[in-house]
Amino acid sequence: MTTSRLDVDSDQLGRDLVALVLTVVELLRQLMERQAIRRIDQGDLTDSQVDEIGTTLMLLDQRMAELCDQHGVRPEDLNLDLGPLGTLLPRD
Amino acid sequence: MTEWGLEQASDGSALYVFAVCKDPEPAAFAGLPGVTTGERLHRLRFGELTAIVQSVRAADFTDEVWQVRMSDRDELGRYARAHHEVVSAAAASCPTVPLPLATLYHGEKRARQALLDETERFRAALERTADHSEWGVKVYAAESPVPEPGSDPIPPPAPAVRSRPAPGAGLAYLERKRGVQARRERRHEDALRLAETVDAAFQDVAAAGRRLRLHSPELVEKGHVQVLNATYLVAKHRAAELGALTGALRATTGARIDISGPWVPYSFVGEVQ
Amino acid sequence: MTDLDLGRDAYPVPGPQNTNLADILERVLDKGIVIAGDIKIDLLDIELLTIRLRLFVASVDTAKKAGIDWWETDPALSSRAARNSLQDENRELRERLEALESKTDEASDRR
Amino acid sequence: MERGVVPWDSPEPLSGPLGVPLVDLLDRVLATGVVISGDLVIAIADVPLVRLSLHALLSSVSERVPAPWADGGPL
Repeated sequence: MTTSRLDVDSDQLGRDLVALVLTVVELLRQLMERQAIRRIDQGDLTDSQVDEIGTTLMLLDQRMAELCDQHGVRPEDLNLDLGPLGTLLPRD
Repeated sequence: MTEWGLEQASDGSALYVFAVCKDPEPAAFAGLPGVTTGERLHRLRFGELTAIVQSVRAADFTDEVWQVRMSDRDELGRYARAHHEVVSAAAASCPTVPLPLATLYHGEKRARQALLDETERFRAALERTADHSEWGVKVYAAESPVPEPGSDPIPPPAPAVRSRPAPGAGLAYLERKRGVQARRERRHEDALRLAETVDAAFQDVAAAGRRLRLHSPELVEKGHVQVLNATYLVAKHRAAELGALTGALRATTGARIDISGPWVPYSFVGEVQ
Repeated sequence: MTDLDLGRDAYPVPGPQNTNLADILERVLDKGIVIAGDIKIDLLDIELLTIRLRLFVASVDTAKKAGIDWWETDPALSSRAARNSLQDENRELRERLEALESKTDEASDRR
Repeated sequence: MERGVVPWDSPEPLSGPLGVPLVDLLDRVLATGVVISGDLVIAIADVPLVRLSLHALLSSVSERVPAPWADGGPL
């Protein structure tokens, strides 16, 4: 195996770490959003519950956008390319 | 680490094998450079078949060297084209079974023995691909970004002014997200259906068909997504139908369909499951 | 990409130069006829960390068919199981209560 | 060292769903509900160091797989 030296420059590492954390958060956020939509489709929730869920998800979405802005992370940076498996998040 | 078995050629040479044919015309490939310099391509008879081979410096074709070569796009391209050039020349002169890139043996004796063991499978492959050629078909769908109707992506409000959102805002948000998801899924189903349609049409004309791994998005032109990457074994006398078939499919599906060929039947010489 | 033009005779083979590399690589790197070359190209050989994994993953329905439903029968995990075990406890309590009451009746008759 | 002779072959192309992002796959897995039970042994140089034995039910909440306590209960 050819071994190559991994040279790390710290602020890039910091940004990558933030991006990784945000990626995990974004994955969970999108997963919960899809699960919420499925649950609402079952129709056993009251309108106010649905609205409450929607509002929470919307605020989370906004908060996520703010966090990305603050750390100079573009949304597509959060999307990981998993090679033959495709991507982690939708591309659009 | 190359295993230096007993039968390793004393002069540090190894034998690169390009293809196996019935009785190739030496003139067809003799002048080609092959994968190294200063060594002529020549024939190696084994039983009733003949391999097209080239003697190479073993040190240039070890495991490590190949790994480095594989990671350098230009080097990989150079060796792939050299290999393909020899295989294509042989195929132009007689039915040919191409071997995968980097098939190497320690020497002629070892090669002959290994190839002899496979004679049965070479004969079967030659029979199956005789009078056929391979055609590659790639289908692309336009990747229209899923537009967010109405408001553009929600501008993040300034943290200080964020108050409780109006009631019903949550409902609207969810409806919009549901719409985005539904459109994405529909686009995905359309792509699958398009791939099935084109594949079925070519399977009708072809003797066999195989689906190759889809190209990753970077390789594909901006704004397009590859939905089908397939290759088909088509009898020569039916090759003429492919032009009209491709034209008709382009018209009915509106998708971009690239067809390449005729190829040496690389993808149809393996085991027949 | 040379577009398909069928003017040429049916068995020309496209020169390797004008064919795009991806098409060539997909073919020359393909399994093709599997014969063992003497040199093994080995891209990944990580011996250090071995993860031995024996996992049974099945959808809920298949699991139930296979008789695996611990999440339904485990009171801590499932509300239905919890209710059932509650009902069992109640029944037991009632039975014990009745037994006690009948004993006290006997005692009072004998006095 | 006798090196096993392995034919040169490329892995069969993954015929995974065309371009479906992993998050959608996870969403569908949860919707179907999946049961995972098994053992995981992490060893370094053949010395088993960590053992994880798990029984997990991963599923969306639905009438088929209800939440173990009333909605709004503790997480």
